[in-house]
Amino acid sequence: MMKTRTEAIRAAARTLLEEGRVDAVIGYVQGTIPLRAQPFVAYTPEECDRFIWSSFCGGNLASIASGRTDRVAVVAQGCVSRNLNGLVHENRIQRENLYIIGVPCIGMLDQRKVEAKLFGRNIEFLKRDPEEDLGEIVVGGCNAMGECYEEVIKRRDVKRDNCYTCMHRNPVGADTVVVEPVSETAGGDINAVATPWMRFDADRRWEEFAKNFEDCIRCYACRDVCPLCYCTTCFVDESNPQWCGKTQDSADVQTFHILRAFHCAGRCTDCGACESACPQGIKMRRLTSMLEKDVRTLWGHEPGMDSTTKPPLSTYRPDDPEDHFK
Amino acid sequence: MLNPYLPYPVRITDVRVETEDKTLRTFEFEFLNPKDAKAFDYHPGQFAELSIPGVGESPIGIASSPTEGDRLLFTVFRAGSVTGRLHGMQVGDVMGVRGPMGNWYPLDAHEGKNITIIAGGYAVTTLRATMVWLQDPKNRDRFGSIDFIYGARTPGMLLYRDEMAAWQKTGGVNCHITVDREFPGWTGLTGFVPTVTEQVAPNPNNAIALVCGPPIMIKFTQPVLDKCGWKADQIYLSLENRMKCGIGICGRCNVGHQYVCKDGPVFSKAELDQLPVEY
Amino acid sequence: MQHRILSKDSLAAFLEGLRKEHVVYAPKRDKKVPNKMVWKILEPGESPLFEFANTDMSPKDFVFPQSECLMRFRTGEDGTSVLKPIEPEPRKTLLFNVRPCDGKGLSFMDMIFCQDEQTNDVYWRDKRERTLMVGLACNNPCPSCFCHEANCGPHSETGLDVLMTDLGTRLLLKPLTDRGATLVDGLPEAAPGDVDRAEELKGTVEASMKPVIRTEHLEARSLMDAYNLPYWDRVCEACINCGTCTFVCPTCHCFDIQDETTPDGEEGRRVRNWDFCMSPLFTLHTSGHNPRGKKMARVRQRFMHKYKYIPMKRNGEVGCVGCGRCVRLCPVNIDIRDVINAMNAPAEAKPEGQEV
Amino acid sequence: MKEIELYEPRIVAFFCHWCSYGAADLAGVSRMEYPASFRAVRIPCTGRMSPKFILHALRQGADGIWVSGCHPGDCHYGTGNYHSRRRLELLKNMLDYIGIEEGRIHFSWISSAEAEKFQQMAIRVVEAVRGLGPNTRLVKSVCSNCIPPVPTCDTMHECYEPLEEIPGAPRPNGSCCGGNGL
Repeated sequence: MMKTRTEAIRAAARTLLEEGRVDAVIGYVQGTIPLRAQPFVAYTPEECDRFIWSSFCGGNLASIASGRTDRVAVVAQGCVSRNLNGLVHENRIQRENLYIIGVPCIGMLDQRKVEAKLFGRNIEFLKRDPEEDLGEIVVGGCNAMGECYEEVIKRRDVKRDNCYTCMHRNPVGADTVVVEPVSETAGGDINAVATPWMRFDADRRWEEFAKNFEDCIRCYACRDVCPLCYCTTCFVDESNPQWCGKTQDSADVQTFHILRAFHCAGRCTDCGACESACPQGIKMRRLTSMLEKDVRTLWGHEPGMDSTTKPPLSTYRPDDPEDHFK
Repeated sequence: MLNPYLPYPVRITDVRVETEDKTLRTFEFEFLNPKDAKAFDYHPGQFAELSIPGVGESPIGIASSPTEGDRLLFTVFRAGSVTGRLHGMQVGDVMGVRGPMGNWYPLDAHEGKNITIIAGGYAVTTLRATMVWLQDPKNRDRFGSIDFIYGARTPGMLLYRDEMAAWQKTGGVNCHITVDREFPGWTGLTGFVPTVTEQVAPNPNNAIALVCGPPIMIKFTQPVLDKCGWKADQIYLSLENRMKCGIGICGRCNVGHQYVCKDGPVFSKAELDQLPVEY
Repeated sequence: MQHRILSKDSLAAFLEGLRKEHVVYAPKRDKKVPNKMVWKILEPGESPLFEFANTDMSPKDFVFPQSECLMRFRTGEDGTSVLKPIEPEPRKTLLFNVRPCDGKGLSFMDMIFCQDEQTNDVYWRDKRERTLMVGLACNNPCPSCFCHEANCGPHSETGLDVLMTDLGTRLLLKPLTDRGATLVDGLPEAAPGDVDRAEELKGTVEASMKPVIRTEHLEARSLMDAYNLPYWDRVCEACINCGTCTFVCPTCHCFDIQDETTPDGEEGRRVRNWDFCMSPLFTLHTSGHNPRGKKMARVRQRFMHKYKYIPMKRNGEVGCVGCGRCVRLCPVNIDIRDVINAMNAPAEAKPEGQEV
Repeated sequence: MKEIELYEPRIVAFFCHWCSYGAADLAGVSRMEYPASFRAVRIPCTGRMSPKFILHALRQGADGIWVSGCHPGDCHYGTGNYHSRRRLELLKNMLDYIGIEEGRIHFSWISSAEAEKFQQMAIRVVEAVRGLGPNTRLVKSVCSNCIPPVPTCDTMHECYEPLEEIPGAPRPNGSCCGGNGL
């Protein structure tokens, strides 16, 4: 019988540590509440038995591996493996210190969407998740009065936005792939949905943009969870000159989001960690997906497909398009 | 109802360049409103937030002693945006002072004792205040002998040199002023503060020590004091940490459960031994 | 004070009465993010929601806004600029359906913002006294809540002006302060049966909350022992050092003060903004030295502050009300309950050297 | 229409030291007329151009931005303008996408000999921005209406009407919030 992803990850991680090929394995363990998974660094083979794979591994483990100098193995689906490739290119990790445990991914689910479907009810357990694509999950729970429920939810209704249009569900450049590959794309067309505001005029686009980010509380979870954001001092933290005020003024909030997205341009693998991390449910991908679409059209680049190609903004071609230059 | 965030408006009445590299200046302030001067009731060891509208605030130890009357002095090292702007200000300019803040050297609680003061670099400011306070006729007789050990990198980096010379002459205090190395024209002591402390060998009997200086100085002075037989509860240190509110709310200057701005900046060595080294 | 009863049918009229003197806010479902509850003005004709866990953001923002202008200045003709405090807004706010944990949260923060004559935050105090809270007892605590173990509880009354208990078609209102009594004045008095029913509910709900945290060893443990637990090195591995936990927390109160000016520098303001201990900038000295330069030190600070430093300073009161927001919203699911238990666990290893 | 014609836009222009800045000079000494609505900032190379500069200018109230550098292939440093070309193309697309009008941001290649092109470009940039009117987007406002005006009182005490004492209000410490007669 085919091993489940969880079993396969545990086995691979255990072997690596037992054979001494890595010093640590970075993966997920079951979160303390049902629709969450917690990043975890295992240093001993025994700790590997805590690893799991679920539909709520929504962070990005590449950011935990980033900057480490010991030999690490990282459990990585398509997007995370591409981030790791990018980080190798940017010298954040040495390739020889990195072992990618590839996990073909059927897409992550958005806990916000699940919670919205069960609004007002406690979610205490999650079943039938997520080894094969069963097409549905089961969640349930009880209230204080002891009244319980169980509900079947279709996966396709509650997937994370970026997972509908994933272009690389299988890991890229993995050292080992623990289960059979899945179909490479999720079926959705990213180019069709990347720029939802494009059809509006400038005034309306500004309105949509402003509305999209109005709830931001500037906790910087999107920045901190992102494997691309590893600057020692982020531009928002610079004080001399101060590029961006620290208040809740819309101009400050917007400056932060514009520049953060721009700094990731040409390197973003659309992993969706920023949106998963956001406590306010803000859709940062409205900006990053637009930029990545441009990167594809202008320079034909897809981030993280290997660890040697330079990101598009650190290279050039003499015949690059220059529509905006007079 | 007082607004604890509202600085008292003050005018700069004097600016003095203190050191040869011009990184330290002493500013003298007068309050625009006389009633503020009365409200600004402070003790040696306390600090205040120097506040420049449009730039921000910076916590600085008060270099003057309340015994000097209305003279309010701050000696400021040019480091960041507030102190940088302050160094560009001139006599007559108006800015703000918020304070006084924090606790002070517990001199009154140690009446009758000998005092040893050990200072390094520009940390000497609040200890200058203490020295002036101690030498005030009202206070001098309440304490025993006073030893003042102070060191800087070069003679040109010594703060308050003229005053110290005067103290030595008239105040009945023993000043041990040192610079790191031999310098042409320098006839005083040479060597680092810990070495000089070892030579002076302050007697711990019926005495307290006030120590303020860079971490490296404190690190090497401590063993010397230990060797001389000083106990942790005889030694007082003054800490500094990043601050904003200065009144124990905003949360960044804490060392363990103590806020440097409100519970400090003066702590005894015995207290600090029970706290993490987050300063 | 006498309990009152309010039928949900006559709620609209009651709220209309409240609106005469107050701006009434209540938790509503967010339009953009459907699982999110937000504090919004309750418009006339709108009925408040009773079936919800809690808002994603605590109502501390009403008293301690994320960005608050404290002072302003304008450079005068003589070239001097003097800061002047802003004038407070006279409006009164009423928060309807506040969860007891959030009432307790604000009441906890009174202790921080108003400590003594010197530490008396007039901006906090002013808005706090203009904000009334009508609480809604929790009849269905969610699995991430642990208020019953954080000096609070699903029917806790601290900090609220009125506590309402949902009895199905009717609400039982218990006035807790004189202000609260004025609000409910005019409503019919409750029958003893209703009061008993509310007590019974309280018992059922409290019983349904399982014990999850232990703090007895932590209380006895010295500050330095807790500080030097080897556990800190592990918990920080997952943490991304964002500010989510602190910003959603009803008791986190750290802030930053910033000056802003117009491009010509002629006019400006001093603003205070929420700040968070997870940011390296929080403690960074101008010299470049950082007392909490490592991620581990910053993660430790938050939990130590809540469960060791505050209890040491404030007679055992913890800096946490058990609302579970950080548990639900932490991007990497660092669960404060696990951390507390780890802090409470008897030490295995000898304390290691302090971090400098 | 008249009002728009009267309006003088504020434009921040970033000129490469090696070419466009020289072109501005040349246009000047050649007595060519061009509008004076922009403030020139000299940069060592367009490769130095950071998106932060553009956003910072907009935040500070600039109505338009103009970046000009050496023709591709002529960069003093070899490849600076090739790199900035990619960056600025992308940035402009993005700013356009979020609703910063297309006509506010302008880029050009002007060598130090092309005084005439400089003149034409200057006219073109100023007219385009003038046509759009003042920029309100992304502008950081310190003195907007949302913030009350500078008060006249000196102390909080004068600012506040005395607060009513609310005896029942919960005060765990009891000491200062309302107590002590403060």
